[in-house]
Amino acid sequence: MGVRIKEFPNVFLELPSKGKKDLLRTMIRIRSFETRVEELFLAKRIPGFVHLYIGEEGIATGIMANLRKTDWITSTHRGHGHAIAKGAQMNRMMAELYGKRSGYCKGKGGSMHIADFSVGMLGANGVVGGGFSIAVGAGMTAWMKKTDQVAVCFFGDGASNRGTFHEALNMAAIWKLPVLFVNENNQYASTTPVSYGVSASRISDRAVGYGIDGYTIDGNNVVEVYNVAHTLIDRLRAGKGPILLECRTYRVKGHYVGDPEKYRTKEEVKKQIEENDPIQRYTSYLIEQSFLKPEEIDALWKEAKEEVEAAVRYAEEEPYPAPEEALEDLFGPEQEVWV
Amino acid sequence: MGVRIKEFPNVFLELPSKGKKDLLRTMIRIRSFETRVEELFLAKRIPGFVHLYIGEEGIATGIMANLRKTDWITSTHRGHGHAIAKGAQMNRMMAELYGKRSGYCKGKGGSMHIADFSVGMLGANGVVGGGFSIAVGAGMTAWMKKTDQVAVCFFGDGASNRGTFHEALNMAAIWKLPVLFVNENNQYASTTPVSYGVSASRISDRAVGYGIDGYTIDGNNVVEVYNVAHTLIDRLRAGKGPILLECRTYRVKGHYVGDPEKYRTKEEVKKQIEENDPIQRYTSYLIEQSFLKPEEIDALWKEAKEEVEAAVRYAEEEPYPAPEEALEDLFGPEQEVWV
Amino acid sequence: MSILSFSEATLQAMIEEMERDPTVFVMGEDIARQGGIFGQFKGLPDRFPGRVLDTPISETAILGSALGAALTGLRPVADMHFADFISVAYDELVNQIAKNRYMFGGQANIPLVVRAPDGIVPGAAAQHSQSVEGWLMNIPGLIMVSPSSPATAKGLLKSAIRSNNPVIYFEHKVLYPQKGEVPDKEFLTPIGKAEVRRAGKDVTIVAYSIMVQKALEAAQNLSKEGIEVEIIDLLTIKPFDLETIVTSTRKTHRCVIAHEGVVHGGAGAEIASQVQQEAFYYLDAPILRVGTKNVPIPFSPPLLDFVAPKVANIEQAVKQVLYREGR
Amino acid sequence: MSILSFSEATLQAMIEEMERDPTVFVMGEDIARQGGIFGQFKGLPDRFPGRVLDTPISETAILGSALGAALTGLRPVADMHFADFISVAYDELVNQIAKNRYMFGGQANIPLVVRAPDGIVPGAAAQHSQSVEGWLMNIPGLIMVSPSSPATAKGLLKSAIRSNNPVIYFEHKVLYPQKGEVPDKEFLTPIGKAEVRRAGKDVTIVAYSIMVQKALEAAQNLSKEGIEVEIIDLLTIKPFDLETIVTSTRKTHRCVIAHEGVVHGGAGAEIASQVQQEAFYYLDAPILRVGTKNVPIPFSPPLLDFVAPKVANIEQAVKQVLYREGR
Ligand SMILES: Cc1ncc(C[n+]2csc(CCOP(=O)(O)OP(=O)(O)O)c2C)c(N)n1
Ligand SMILES: Cc1ncc(C[n+]2csc(CCOP(=O)(O)OP(=O)(O)O)c2C)c(N)n1
Ligand SMILES: [Mg+2]
Ligand SMILES: [Mg+2]
Repeated sequence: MGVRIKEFPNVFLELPSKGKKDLLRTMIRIRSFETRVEELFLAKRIPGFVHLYIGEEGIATGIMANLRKTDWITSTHRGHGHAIAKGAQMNRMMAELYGKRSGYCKGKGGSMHIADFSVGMLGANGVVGGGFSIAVGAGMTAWMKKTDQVAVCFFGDGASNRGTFHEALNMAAIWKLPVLFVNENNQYASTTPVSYGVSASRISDRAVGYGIDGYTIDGNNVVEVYNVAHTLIDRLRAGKGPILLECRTYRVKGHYVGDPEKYRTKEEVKKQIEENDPIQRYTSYLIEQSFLKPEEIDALWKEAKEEVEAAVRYAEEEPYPAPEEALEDLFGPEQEVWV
Repeated sequence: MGVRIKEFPNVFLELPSKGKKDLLRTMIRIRSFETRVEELFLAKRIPGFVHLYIGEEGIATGIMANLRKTDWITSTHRGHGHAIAKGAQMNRMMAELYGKRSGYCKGKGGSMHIADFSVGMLGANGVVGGGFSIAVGAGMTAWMKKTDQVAVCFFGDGASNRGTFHEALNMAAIWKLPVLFVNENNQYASTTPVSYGVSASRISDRAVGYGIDGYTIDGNNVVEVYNVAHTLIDRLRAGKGPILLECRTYRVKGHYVGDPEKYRTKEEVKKQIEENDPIQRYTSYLIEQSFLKPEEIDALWKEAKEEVEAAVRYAEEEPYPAPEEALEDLFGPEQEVWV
Repeated sequence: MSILSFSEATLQAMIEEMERDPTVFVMGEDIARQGGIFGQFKGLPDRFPGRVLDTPISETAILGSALGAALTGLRPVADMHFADFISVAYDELVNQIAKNRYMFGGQANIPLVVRAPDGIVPGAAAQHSQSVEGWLMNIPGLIMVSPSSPATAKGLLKSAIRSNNPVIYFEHKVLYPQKGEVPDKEFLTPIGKAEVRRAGKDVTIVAYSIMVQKALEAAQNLSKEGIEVEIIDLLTIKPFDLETIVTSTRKTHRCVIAHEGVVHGGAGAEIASQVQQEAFYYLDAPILRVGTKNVPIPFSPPLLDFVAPKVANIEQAVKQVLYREGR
Repeated sequence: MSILSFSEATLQAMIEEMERDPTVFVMGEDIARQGGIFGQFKGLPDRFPGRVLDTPISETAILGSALGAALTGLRPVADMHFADFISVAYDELVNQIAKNRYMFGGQANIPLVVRAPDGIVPGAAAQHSQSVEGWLMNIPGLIMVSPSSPATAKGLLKSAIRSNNPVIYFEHKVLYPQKGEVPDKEFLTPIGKAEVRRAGKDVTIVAYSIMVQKALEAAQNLSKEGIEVEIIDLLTIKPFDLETIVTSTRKTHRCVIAHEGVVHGGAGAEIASQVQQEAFYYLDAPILRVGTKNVPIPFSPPLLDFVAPKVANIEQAVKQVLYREGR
């Protein structure tokens, strides 16, 4: 899958083995969190809409391993994975999904608006393509304050057809802002295949229109994502301007939990699960290369499960906000300008 | 000027000499109309904002010579030239600029909203980039009704940064709609040079993002515009899908009549007027090639001047709409559905 | 009479109008391959090949091309997926579609329908729960309708499609599966005309969409306390049927307006303003409005419950204008 | 006191605030190279290199990036060129900027100003003449202000920039060259507070922006006929100062609301609705609204004159609520 770019040979950078393990840990934590969220949603413990990132964990994980806490990301409606990889805590995330007061958004946002500004996760967004220009704005802050922070904008294949994509990439390009636009091409925008909705043969081709570099890589190979992001983010920090990175992946779950999925065959999905799961692929790699032992990997799954269960307990036990709290948080505190 | 595309050698198609003369006539008519409009505006006979097309006539003329009355165009705030070339009458145009009842829009639109739907001129637009998707819709009509009509969307270099550009081109591309997107790259968007505002080195490069063909040509060479448009519009009628055509030109007048023009030097403008005027260039060519005699050319100018003066007289004499007519034309007639 | 859900009723309307007029077509996101997120387009693409179009996520192109198609001889129905996303193509709606006919002196008609699923769904939060007619009340050139029953859902959609002018058709997401009686014979529900859903002498309630149903529920409760409200189902939000409202209010001397959208700057503001003007001498109490409190829609159930307008809020407002209870 | 034009007053405000706080910057189309189409940014780029940014014609990116910048530590001022083009970035404004703080539970403040030149300029027609506060009255989370004098132009802009919340600053295009007194000492005009511009006992006129001036002119004419109006300059349109309006209306027993935007669904609708509620027992006549008639702004002078609100319309409305003349 994916078109290999020669510039990025598929070699693993010399991370200490802890780094290698961390990549796997993050993917497993995301998967464990979401698998549980799916169950909880079906059990009606979680209200609203839930969009799962299962099968796409390689992207958030590989990118975020190259970011600092002070860097920023903008996310999509499918934001759990981005939040976890950027450093958000599962318990406060789960509390938010439950609509509890101690959730990241005090229960006001839910799954579709998960956010943890304290780690630079500037929010999931219910408007497809709503995040492009927010990331550009974060890039402007780094630019104007002359820091080496970067902003990463995650977006779907469907989102690449929004006009906001165009305006944001052009603006980032003319000012050479440190923004990495990471396309998560999971082959579908809800029911619509990318081959139908996106006129370009590769979404990364759209980079040409902004005079910037565009790459297409295998988003389910976390090694490749990590390596490419490493190089690209270094370029961003050096002030070389924005980059468009298309990561090919596949949405193995429905668009949202409950999706009847009439737009594709079960076989198509099955094949992807069996052959292209980013966690399985990375696990095999680590074992083949003897980087990790099967017991170590089992331990990661166990750890993650415990973390998730603790988060569920936390979310279950925490109180709901009081009804009148619905009227809070609309405006920030003012000092001198309000009467 | 402009980057030549090999595919379009600069040979004049075998038009009968009337066709050659018609191209010149159209350019002269546009120029004469606008030169007079400028005077009238400065003399405060015409209210509102006026954006002149002077120096860019080669584009509308060369394109429209390949269109039929049943084809459609969408225009910009700079629409006089498009209207004349598409077949609108000067007197009703002038009446509109004066705000008279017999103007094309009954005085409701003025210069910025000049339109003549009866010849397929679907309107100038005060919103930059407002016309892209309207042209796509016209293309949809041809597509769904299976006619060989085409739609041409004129737009500026500045407009190519609107998100509407992106959404419209993608939509036209996925459905292979017969829409020619004609970029009039006149080097400036109001005060902003194209080199600053547009990240792509050529606007036609943006075609890559939609998997369609893009070309950059010399818009001030009406021969080139005519020839290229001839080929491309044939392709559209054959159902080959949309095309992006960048025509390089230069806005020799201010952005609007009254523009202080602090963003460029007088020399820059002077050089363009002297060396790159589309009418002068075509006139020289016709004379050099002995296609037309100087007297014939003089006659065209004279004819055009008379037509313009007649239009001015018409506009001066026609009545204003009655005040209460301001409440008309909001809704079209209804038959059965309204109480 | 048949018993149909709102989805089925709108589907019937689409089928009838698409059969009647070959220039009618529909486009929007995710409507063809899966029949619409609420099943409201189920089977339509097979029935009308090439006339039910899935679009990219490109709302400006959807509404803008609908305008272009309308100007050149088609009758487009554009689906907005969620009314909340009207925001994304707001320019196409307010500066292009609404102004085109006027600005160009009536050169073309614009037979165009925008279908906009709106309203609160529990847990859908701030960007998927809005009723947005308040965004559009200030725009001359737009017509807005919203049904309250499967029958009006069908009749209004048919009228909207036959109208020669741009009509926004707001359909409440929660109502799609709800069933009700729909006449078997063909019918249109006229645009611009309200219907009195319940006669009463004490208070006039003006409502539309789901709030008509909540008002009817409130009416039953109130009736037990001896209060008889008259319920006006607006059906057309813009231009609304002032005459019917004023006639009723002059009779009851009291008026409560209920809609699901945010109260501040909502459609109710314009209605209240006109009613106080036209029924001033008849009013025995201020006109009250019931709607969502002045915040975005929150996610958490208790918060949502607090801000969303409920049957009890209508009852309370009715009592308030009757001075039955303190504020 | 100095005599300054509106442009100069806003320029002073920008200079003072940009000097005071290095995180303040401004971006928009055609503001740097030529100092803004109304000269309102003249000289600013030289004074603050790198902090006055010309943008491409990309309104969604302008407002969206302003939000991103505000969330990450800057205080952006985004210029919309013409208020009419708020339409183009409406989603960024209503679904992102307005909802961000609430939806994310107050994680960040959003110190962001949108400057929006609005109002009728003769001949500018349907897409360059609008006053669009009516598009935004229904959006919780936005603040809207509009000055009526050079002094309030300066004071309100400074307050808007210092505010920790999104403020839309509407500045009337016709007023830019108009001059008036501005205090030399630094000052802020508080947000949320109206000012009584003229005391009077007979009728309360609520107005803002250019209509304050028209109301003052009407007041002079009316005074000759023995009618003394009280004029309230709203300054903040949302949230407006209900208390000041109600206090005055309870005194005069009559209220006329004047704004330049279209009457139907305009800001006046919300104001009238709240005033009739809070001053019901004191009102001796219905509340009337003066504004643009219910059509887009036409180009031709006699048509424009017919639809635009004029001094005479205010006078007429005042007389009407005083029952001095038939309708
Ligand atoms: C502006 C807008 N239009 C439509 C929608 C409805 N919608 C939600 S998700 C989605 C598909 C998004 O596809 P893609 O960008 O590929 O992301 P993915 O879901 O595949 O991760 C759509 C159409 C929306 N939320 N916002
Ligand atoms: C959406 C929008 N933004 C801004 C403007 C203000 N404006 C009018 S013309 C113009 C420049 C247009 O440049 P370009 O597209 O290159 O066309 P040109 O004027 O050069 O023909 C601008 C910024 C507008 N009318 N519409
Ligand atoms: Mg996708
Ligand atoms: Mg230009």
